[in-house]
Amino acid sequence: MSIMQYNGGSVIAMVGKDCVAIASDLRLGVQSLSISSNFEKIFPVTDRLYIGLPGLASDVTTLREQFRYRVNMYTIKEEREIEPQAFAQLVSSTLYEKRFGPYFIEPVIAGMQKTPSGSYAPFIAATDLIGCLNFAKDFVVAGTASEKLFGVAEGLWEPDLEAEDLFETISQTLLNAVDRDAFSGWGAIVHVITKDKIVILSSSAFISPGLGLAS
Amino acid sequence: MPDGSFASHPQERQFNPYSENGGTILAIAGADFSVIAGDTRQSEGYSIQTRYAPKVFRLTDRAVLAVNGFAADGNMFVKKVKQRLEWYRHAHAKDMPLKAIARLIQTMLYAQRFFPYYVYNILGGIEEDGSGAVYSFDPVGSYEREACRAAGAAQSLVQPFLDNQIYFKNQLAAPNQPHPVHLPLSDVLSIVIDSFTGATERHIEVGDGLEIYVVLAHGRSVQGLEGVPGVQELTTSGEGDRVFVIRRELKKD
Amino acid sequence: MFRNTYDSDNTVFSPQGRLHQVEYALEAVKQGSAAVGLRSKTHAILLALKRSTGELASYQQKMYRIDDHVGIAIAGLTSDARVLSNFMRQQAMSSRMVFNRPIPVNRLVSSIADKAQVNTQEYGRRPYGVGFLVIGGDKTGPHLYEFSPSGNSYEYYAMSIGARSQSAKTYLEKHYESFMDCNLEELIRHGLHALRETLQQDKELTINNTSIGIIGPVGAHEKTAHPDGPFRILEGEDIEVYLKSMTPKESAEGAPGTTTAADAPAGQTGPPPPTGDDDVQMAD
Amino acid sequence: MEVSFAMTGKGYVLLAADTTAVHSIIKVKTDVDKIKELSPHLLMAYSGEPGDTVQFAEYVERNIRLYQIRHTYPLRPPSAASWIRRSLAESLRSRNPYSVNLLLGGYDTSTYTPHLYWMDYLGTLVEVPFAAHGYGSYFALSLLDRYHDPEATVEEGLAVLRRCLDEVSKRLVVSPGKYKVKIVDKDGIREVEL
Amino acid sequence: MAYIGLEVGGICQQGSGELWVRNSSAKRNSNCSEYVNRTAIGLRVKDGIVLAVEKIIHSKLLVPGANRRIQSVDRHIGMATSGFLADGRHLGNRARDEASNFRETFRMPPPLKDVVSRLSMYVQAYTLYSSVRPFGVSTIIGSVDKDGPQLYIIEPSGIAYGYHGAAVGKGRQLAKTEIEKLKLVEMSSREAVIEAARIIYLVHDDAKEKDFELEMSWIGDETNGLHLPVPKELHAEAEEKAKSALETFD
Amino acid sequence: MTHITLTLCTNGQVITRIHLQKEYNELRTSVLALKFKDGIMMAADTLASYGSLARFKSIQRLQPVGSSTVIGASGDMSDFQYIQTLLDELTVEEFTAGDHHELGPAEIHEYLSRVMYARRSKMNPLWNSILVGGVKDGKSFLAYVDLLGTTYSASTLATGYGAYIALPLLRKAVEGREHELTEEEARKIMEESMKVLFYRDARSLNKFQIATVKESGVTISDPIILETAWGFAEGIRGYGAQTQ
Repeated sequence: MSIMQYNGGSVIAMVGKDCVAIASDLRLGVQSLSISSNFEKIFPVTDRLYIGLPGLASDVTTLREQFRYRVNMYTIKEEREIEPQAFAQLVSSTLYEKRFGPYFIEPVIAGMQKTPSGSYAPFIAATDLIGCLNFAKDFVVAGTASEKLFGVAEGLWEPDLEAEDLFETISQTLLNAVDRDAFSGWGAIVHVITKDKIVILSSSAFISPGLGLAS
Repeated sequence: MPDGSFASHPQERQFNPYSENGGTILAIAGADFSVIAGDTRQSEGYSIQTRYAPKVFRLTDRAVLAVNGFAADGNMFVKKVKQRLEWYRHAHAKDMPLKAIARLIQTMLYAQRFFPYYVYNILGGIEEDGSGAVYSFDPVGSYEREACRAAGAAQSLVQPFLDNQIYFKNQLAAPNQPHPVHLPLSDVLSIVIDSFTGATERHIEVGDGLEIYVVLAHGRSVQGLEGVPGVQELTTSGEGDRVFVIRRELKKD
Repeated sequence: MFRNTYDSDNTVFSPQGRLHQVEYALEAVKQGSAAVGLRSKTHAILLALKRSTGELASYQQKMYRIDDHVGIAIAGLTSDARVLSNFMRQQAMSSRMVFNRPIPVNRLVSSIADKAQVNTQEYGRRPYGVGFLVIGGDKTGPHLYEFSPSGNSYEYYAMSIGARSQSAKTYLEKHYESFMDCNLEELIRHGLHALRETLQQDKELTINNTSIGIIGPVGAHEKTAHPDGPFRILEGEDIEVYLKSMTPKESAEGAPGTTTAADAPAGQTGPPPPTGDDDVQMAD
Repeated sequence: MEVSFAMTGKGYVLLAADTTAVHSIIKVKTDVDKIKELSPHLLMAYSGEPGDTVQFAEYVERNIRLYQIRHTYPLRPPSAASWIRRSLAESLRSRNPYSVNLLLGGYDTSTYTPHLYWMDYLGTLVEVPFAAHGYGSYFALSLLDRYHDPEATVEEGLAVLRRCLDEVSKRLVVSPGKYKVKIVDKDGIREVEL
Repeated sequence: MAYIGLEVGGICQQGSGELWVRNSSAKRNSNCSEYVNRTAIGLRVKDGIVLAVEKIIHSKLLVPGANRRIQSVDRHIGMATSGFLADGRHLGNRARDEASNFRETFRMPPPLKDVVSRLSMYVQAYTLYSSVRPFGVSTIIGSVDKDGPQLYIIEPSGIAYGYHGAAVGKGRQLAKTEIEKLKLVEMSSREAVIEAARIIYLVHDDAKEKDFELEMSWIGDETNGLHLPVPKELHAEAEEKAKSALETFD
Repeated sequence: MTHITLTLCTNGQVITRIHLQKEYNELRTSVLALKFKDGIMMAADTLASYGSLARFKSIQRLQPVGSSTVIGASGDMSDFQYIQTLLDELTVEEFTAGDHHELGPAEIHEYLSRVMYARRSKMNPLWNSILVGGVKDGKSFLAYVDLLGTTYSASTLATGYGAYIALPLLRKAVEGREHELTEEEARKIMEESMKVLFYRDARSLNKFQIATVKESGVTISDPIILETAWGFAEGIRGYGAQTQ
């Protein structure tokens, strides 16, 4: 078994109309044994930017702390908030630093990018565990359920979804994908980001009963 | 070898009797119909061997079998199933019922338990009671009847999508409006096409062409098929269940 | 029954160079109810008279499907027919398995003929007690063959075997030149007329005692069937329309009178000609 | 085989660890205390590679103590957990990583809440209502899924713990004989006899 | 019926020591038209072999040309039998097996003499045991192999001789007489076809017997060494000439 | 070349291992085939190598079977020769039947597939990749079968390295134009592809044959020797040892 599957977990991000969403499951396991149903892998970077870190749980925490540190340093030095674009590059270079002894994480980034005109445009990106960036226009996925996420997202996603619809789409995509993945599940959390509001919903808020999710 | 010779460092050539030829199949059962589909690409590694190698086969006027995995095993298996069905016709002067075919397939697969046919089978068709049915099998014959199933290279892409769209998994039904148990044919066809375009988009081994077989129960109208371009009927006798095939192009990259 | 010094086993020639066991086997065929086969440019058909042992019994099956392109009608021992037809099915299937082609009909017929020959030559065996009419279609068109227990097989334009088949043969010989251009319905009518000749005086063809086997494109009265026209057997209600199309016997054009001439050529030493519809007995 | 359990209750955290020291197929000792008292309100049950365990536990113990000496107050449980995790994570990618799994139970005297952390040798850290390490986890976690109550009294908590220990001794081939059980709550740490 | 006491299955020995097999096998030719064909001849000429048989049409319902009586044993070997048709096929199958086995073993086309020697041993074996009867056929087998044109007759007894011209079956005496008149070693295959047709027409007893069909095949330079039916045009020409020769003969 | 290990065991105990070595004469290079207006065309060079040794330089790898089929093989030479004798046996059988039911390319391919699959199922494969092509009854046929019994058909096919180097060229030139291409055009495409193959595949030869099957029958050309020029190699920079 690959180290990428040791703890399990999956993340997906999607683009909507003037909004983005990022969602993950909440499981933490040791191979097939589930340890926790409340292990978050999505972290805020700024008010308009989130990062999801599926992969080895130890590196989830390590990288989260690493990124927090580097973003703080950036903020102090630049005296401004980091933009998603720049952050994606930061993620990429951080991972590539460890090219030959990598962190076992495949980050997913979602945020609202400030445009030259002053408005905000949806931004998503993902990288592999050594920092190869993938800027997608529709959705990005990572983690043990990534194939399933791709499949469902390909079927459900459409361009220009309003925030409510994007929320529904990403939720359905995530839930149906993790239900077919032994290493993901046990609850979910969804973040919908618009230019002026962030909505966070965790599993108990929207999951229908009887799915065998965490109590 | 530095001197360019092979003699001092011979290659061990271990024979592996199996290969994987990509592609994906799926089947969905309706109330009085069944849809069985597969893409037509055959590949090995990163090479596309051909853009048209059928994986879905009409067995009788009421049964269609899709096979996916190692193509040589698959073709041989289908051939053997067809011959067994021919013997059944000789003995009983009628076609074998669907559930009997399902059991036959399990027996034939399990007979090869220790040198298995490396194929995933999905059998679709109409039961004797007129209901649409799908049976899915693993390579050594474990099987069950289901409402829908995907298998093959893009199984993990398609199956959760079908869970959502066919079984309404994770969808809350509106009060007093339970989810339908069976979908109409036109909906099912759209879901099948969406599944394959999705799989083609995200899986390198899926694409080129799509063959959708539709089996209609005896007496059912062709509602849902009319107006579909390029439908071809494959039924051989006039008064039983009916088989149709729809062919579509998929992306070739 | 008359016994002959040279008839007790099949490894002995008679001084006339004949094999009596084989000739007796041919008699077994003549005891079976009649079957008729004929062909046109487009179709080959079989017609057979099914027998029933009594009111309570069903009718004996006379026709077997071998493959989509081959079917047979039998006369004689049904159990022998089953062995041979099964063999033919295996051969047909093996051709499809190995070459993915329908087995050439002539080869199929030869294969059972060769099998039958062995039984005329070796001690401890008996010749098969059954004869076949085989129809088949391939790229050279429809064919009709006769197979007999002697191990012989011939291709014919038309032929009949079984009880009183000579009468049918007489009819066929009289009309065969016209068969080539017949459509399916006309061909079947000819076949029924020929088959009728084999009936006992008080009997007639009914939907219960008649089977029709067809190879060739679907006919006007057929409700179902594949456009390619694979071998199919019509029985019961389906054949009523054909029976109705027959010309009544008295006025039947050119039909030979009410002859029930014996099949065996005069002067032949051997068992007496069959007299009734009795079941075939291995020894009297 | 090493087994350790922990669970939270109303205002306390309960930790239990077996007391055996094993070498090869031999039980060397049966009265080992594998639950370190890191600070007045912080307990740490450790298991893993013999040698690494004690070495690392003492390293943690000294550093937590040092923090208390330097700052006059001890690290609160979340901070302690974070510091220990980082030690393990850094160790993991070093030339000679520690192979130690931990359960960290503490009582936060400023927020009056109990905290329990599950941590493994990879540096995986997660706060949980109950936890286990070793083969015992395969039996205990399902029991705790069913019976754990974060509002349970100490007696109730101990009853649940007993269920876990009983199940292990009943079903686990290599079950340890004795356990040491410790509780941390607002009053500090105390050992409980089962 | 003087022989009865001596008969044991297929082994029937006369007081003189001659195998009874041959006698009774010879007899079958004169009786029982149903499973017999009449005369078969073979000509070995300068550049090839010609085989011809007189095929009795026992029913007018038979499809002309469909029931072939001359068999191919290998690409370059043909055989014609006279006697029981089914026995002839049995022997043909055996001959093909022998040829194929030779090919498998030596990876070359079998010389005729090897096939004949194997086949005649097989035929002979059927005269040895009470459990089998002898073959009711006389066989003419011909080939153009590495040593040029070859022609043999295999008798039911298993005896096999090489010939320049061969005739078996009912009309063999007359046919032999006719063949003996020919200068076979100087003759081309094409000429031989004409002669063969003439002889078959000649030996056929029009008055007493049913209709017949002439079947001919050849091997040689004309066929690229393959055993093939005589082409339609040549066949028609030969038949035409045979018929007119018959008239002059009369 | 392959090592075969025979292991002798008694009661599960390994007594001894005998190591055998089989030297293979390999038909390692490619066979190319395409469909054109009037039939199919197939090409293969005449090399059988022995490891890196070009052992036999005028081996015919294209073989007619009956009057409407041609097969082309790459892989083990002795296995291919065995297949040739099988097919010869088969054609003799068909010939002696003499009933105008000749086996066409589709039937030959099916037969070969059965043979190859049966042998792989015995874990004793015939180590070849074979292309089967032909025309019969107005239908042209082109298909592949290999040591696993895997089969497929397409309007352009290639075995060995040809599947990587020549097939893309063939597909580009042929796909969608199967019914327009003349024999001359087809031959040009074939020669061009063989040339590219020779330049790029180290274990190939600039001597090859082209087989054509049309309704009129099978023709196999005499060996064609390609004119090739290697002068350009001088000017190439950036490969291998020569990096300047």
